[in-house]
Amino acid sequence: MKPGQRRLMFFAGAAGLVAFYLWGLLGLPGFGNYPGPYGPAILRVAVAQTQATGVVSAVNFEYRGFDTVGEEFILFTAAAGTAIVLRMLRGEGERSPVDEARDRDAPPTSNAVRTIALLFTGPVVVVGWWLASHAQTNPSGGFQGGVVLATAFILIYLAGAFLTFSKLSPTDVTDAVEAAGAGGFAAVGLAALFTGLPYLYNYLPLGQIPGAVSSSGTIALISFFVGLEVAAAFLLIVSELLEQTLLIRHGGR
Amino acid sequence: MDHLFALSVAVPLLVAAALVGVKPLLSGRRRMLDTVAVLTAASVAVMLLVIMVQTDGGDRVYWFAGFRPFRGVVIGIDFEAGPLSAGLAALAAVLVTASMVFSWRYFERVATYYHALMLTFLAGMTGFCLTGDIFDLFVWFELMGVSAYALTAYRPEERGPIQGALTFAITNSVGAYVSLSGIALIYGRTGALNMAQIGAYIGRHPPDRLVVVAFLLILAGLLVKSAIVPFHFWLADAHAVAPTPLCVLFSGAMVELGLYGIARVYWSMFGTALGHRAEISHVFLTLGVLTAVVGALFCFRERHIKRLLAFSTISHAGMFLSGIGLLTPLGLAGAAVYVAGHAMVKGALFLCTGIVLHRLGSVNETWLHGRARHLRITGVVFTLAGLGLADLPPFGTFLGKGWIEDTGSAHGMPWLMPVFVLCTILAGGAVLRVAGGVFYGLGDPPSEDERMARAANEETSETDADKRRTPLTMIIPPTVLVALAVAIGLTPLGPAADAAAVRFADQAAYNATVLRGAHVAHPVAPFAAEAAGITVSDVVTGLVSAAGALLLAYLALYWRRLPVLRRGYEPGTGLTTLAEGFQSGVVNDYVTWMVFGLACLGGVLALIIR
Amino acid sequence: MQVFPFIVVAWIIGVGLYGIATSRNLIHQIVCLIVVQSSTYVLLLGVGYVTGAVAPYFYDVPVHTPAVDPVVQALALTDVVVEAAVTALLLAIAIQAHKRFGTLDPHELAEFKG
Amino acid sequence: MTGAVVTPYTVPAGLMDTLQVTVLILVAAGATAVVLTRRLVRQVLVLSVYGIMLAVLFLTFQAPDVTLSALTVGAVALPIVLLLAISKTRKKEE
Repeated sequence: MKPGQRRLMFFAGAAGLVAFYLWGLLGLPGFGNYPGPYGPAILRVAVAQTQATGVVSAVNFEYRGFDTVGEEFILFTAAAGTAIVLRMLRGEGERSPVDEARDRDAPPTSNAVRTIALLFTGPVVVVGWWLASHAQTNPSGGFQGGVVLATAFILIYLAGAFLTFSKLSPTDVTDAVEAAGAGGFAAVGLAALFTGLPYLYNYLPLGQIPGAVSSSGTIALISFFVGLEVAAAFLLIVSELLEQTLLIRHGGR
Repeated sequence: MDHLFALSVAVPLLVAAALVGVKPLLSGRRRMLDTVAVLTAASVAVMLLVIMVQTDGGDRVYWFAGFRPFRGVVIGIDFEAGPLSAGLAALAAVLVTASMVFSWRYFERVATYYHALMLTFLAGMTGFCLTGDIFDLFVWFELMGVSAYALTAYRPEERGPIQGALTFAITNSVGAYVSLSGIALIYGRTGALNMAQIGAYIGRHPPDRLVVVAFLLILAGLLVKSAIVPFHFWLADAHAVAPTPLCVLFSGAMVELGLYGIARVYWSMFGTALGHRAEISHVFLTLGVLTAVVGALFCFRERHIKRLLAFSTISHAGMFLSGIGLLTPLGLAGAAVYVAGHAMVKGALFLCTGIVLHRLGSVNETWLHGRARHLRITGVVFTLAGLGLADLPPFGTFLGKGWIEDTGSAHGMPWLMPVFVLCTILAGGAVLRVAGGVFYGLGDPPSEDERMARAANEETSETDADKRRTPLTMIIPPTVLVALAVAIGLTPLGPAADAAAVRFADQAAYNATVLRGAHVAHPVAPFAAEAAGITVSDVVTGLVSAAGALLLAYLALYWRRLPVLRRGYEPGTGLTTLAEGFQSGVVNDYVTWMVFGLACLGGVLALIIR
Repeated sequence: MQVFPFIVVAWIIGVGLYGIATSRNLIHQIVCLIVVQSSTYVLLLGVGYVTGAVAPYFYDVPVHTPAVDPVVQALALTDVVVEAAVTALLLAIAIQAHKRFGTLDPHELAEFKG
Repeated sequence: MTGAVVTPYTVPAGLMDTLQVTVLILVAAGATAVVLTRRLVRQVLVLSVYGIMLAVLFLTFQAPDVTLSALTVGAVALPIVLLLAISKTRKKEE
């Protein structure tokens, strides 16, 4: 198709599709009138059943925990896929066909950036850790915590050279952590089967006080594994991308 | 044990994680890696087959974390398995096993990631088949998708894969997000994600615009995945470039899973609510027949063997959709058996193509003409599978197609049979033309099409093993698959398949099973079970298709030597320019077609149900 | 106000699809895909909203205070992860494409169709 | 629980409506801006701003959890990955 034809066809189709979609959307109960019954049913039982005051985490890691297993493995697969696609395979020569960054040197990082980045690293680790370990109480959880933790490593990268970064996150170790995170989640669920309980059954003691850090049984444990998996997966993706960038830069010298 | 439900997904996932986790220990221990992965896939296949047999007497439900529904309100996630869903998942697991055995010697330098991704792909397919929750369906759909995109882009040292992986990933992602919008829409109305609960809720009210819109939007992703015209463009690009063992899974299982999703969504959720059975059936049939014809025509003009097989898959997907779209149990049973038979023969064809690629380094039909004579066993297997694709009895394919045609005739659509026979002849003829030309050197090589030749020659060998012989691990899987295709045709599947289909199509029974834990062995179906057996007409149409395909292959190979045809034009040239226009390879075009197709379908559905 | 959020949802998905259909650069196209997906978050959270209700956290409010639907929030969280994963993988493929063919234009890439 | 419990602080309905409408308009405009920005680096910055707007919208939708994710992913993680990808594919002319 020529761009003109395509544009015409797209506008005809999109006008129809958006109109059709809107037609359906207007059949929803108005905004702010969520009818239930799923949400109210969960809200009624969640705190009592799980001792977790963060109901979203309870849904994510318990009621719909199996979704989250799939979700973690989507991330796991994406990290592995990124590695597969970007990793140098045999036959891919030292020279890539398009070495467009040949005459461009990486700008040196200024000392100010280094210092600031290093100063931030500590607090960022603390925040990430706090988020990953408070899924059951506050709006937080392994996912957000994991991303924040991974950011800490990127700050280290900003502060120093790639060398430091790759020393801190050798791919094999990152892989292992990622696998431990994703696999650990699946295994926590599996452990229930050995006692005849259904997959992902919350078999740990729930604690007495709703909202305490030690409450909620497997929810907190799963959140921890998710934090591991997310941090490692994100780190893996970033380091694969960095490796590509850096290899080109070094090749240009 | 019902825990098999959870294990069939959790085990491949855990093994995938473990393989990546201990990656450094496995470097240089390729055989161990292969063994673990093959055993895992095979054990999943066994588990699913057990589930399939166990559910023969009635569907079973598994509640994750033990959250059972309370007064019809579901707060957890369930797996619901019947013979059809478990059977399809088992089929996928068998194909994964076969293609992993095949890659034993095929890829010499694959790393751990290849095995891990194959296992997550398998887990995604299993979860997709078994789940009873619409959002969970989306999650496994995405896991399947992400694994498949990565595996398609697996050989980045070559030119092709990247482009095919990109069109594949972008079109399928757009489809998935449109589906998710549909899920959110239906959730906003019903406040439920469990398919049975949604079906029960919307079934109590007359259909309105929201239900219609949600139905089409949810179908969008599934239509893209199952390569229905005009959402099919990505499939040929992706197949042409994906590693051959993966093509087996794409053609044999992934496309069919999309169709299964359509059937599941229709019968578990929207069937009762939408009503208008005849009109909706017509919409499905129109799409199905259009897809079957377009796929068959494109298949015949193709010279790149993997693309040729991919277009044949599109044609078959159209026939499967027609079977489902008849909206009767026998049509569904026919589609199910047809899917199983097709998966076996198509898998065998792809694997044989892989052997040719391994030994001769090309998939260009013209170049290969007569050059594969020494691959005797491969030639025999390929030819047999080609005959199976042309629906020769007793391959399982003739049975399934026969039932679909019988149902069509019984419901006032006798034209379905000739159309199907024609499509089968075109696709089967193309494959048999390849078989005769490449493996036996019959007739003249087809004329060179410049673009096709360029594309096909770029497909250099994927392997680096010793090319002088075909390893046993490469020839056994296709042979076994062809044998299984015959076994499907010879087993008296009729009553069991029909009973399973009747249960699948009975929304009331599904609701009772999931929401009230009822054990429904013999539901009061809205349909009477139709007699499913091997009729004379099934055998005759099968024979006619196969004979027609052979004749067409003969004509295609010898047409230059036949006085009558000599002055005729090259078969299929008229299509070439048209095809170039449609199959442009530009992802923007494909997405535009999707939007346009959805708008048209939306218009039609809106007119039907107002 | 009853329907305004949903009109915005339809607008976002339409704009995102427009971007994908007209884009001449893969990375731009991938970002447009992110926009398409962002419409689903807005829709999910929009359908689960309850006027005047609190967030579903009972750390410092009594347990039976009316709250908005926690389920859609869990779904949106899953959705965010899926988005991040798919985007990363697509970018990796796009980088490879650029490395092989020296272009990110879908039209030029189509020339290299397998 | 006794009377000592603090009643949850709620924003008056009219104010909440106004806030939500404003943010929704900003989000719609943001999405449009992301799509129409054809220069890559600038587009990533716009995307980052769009991520922040979405986060604010989710806050007004009473979804603090999703807000946090939208911030970490939409405004930080994705832009980082995108910028890396762009720097990898940057053409020479810059």
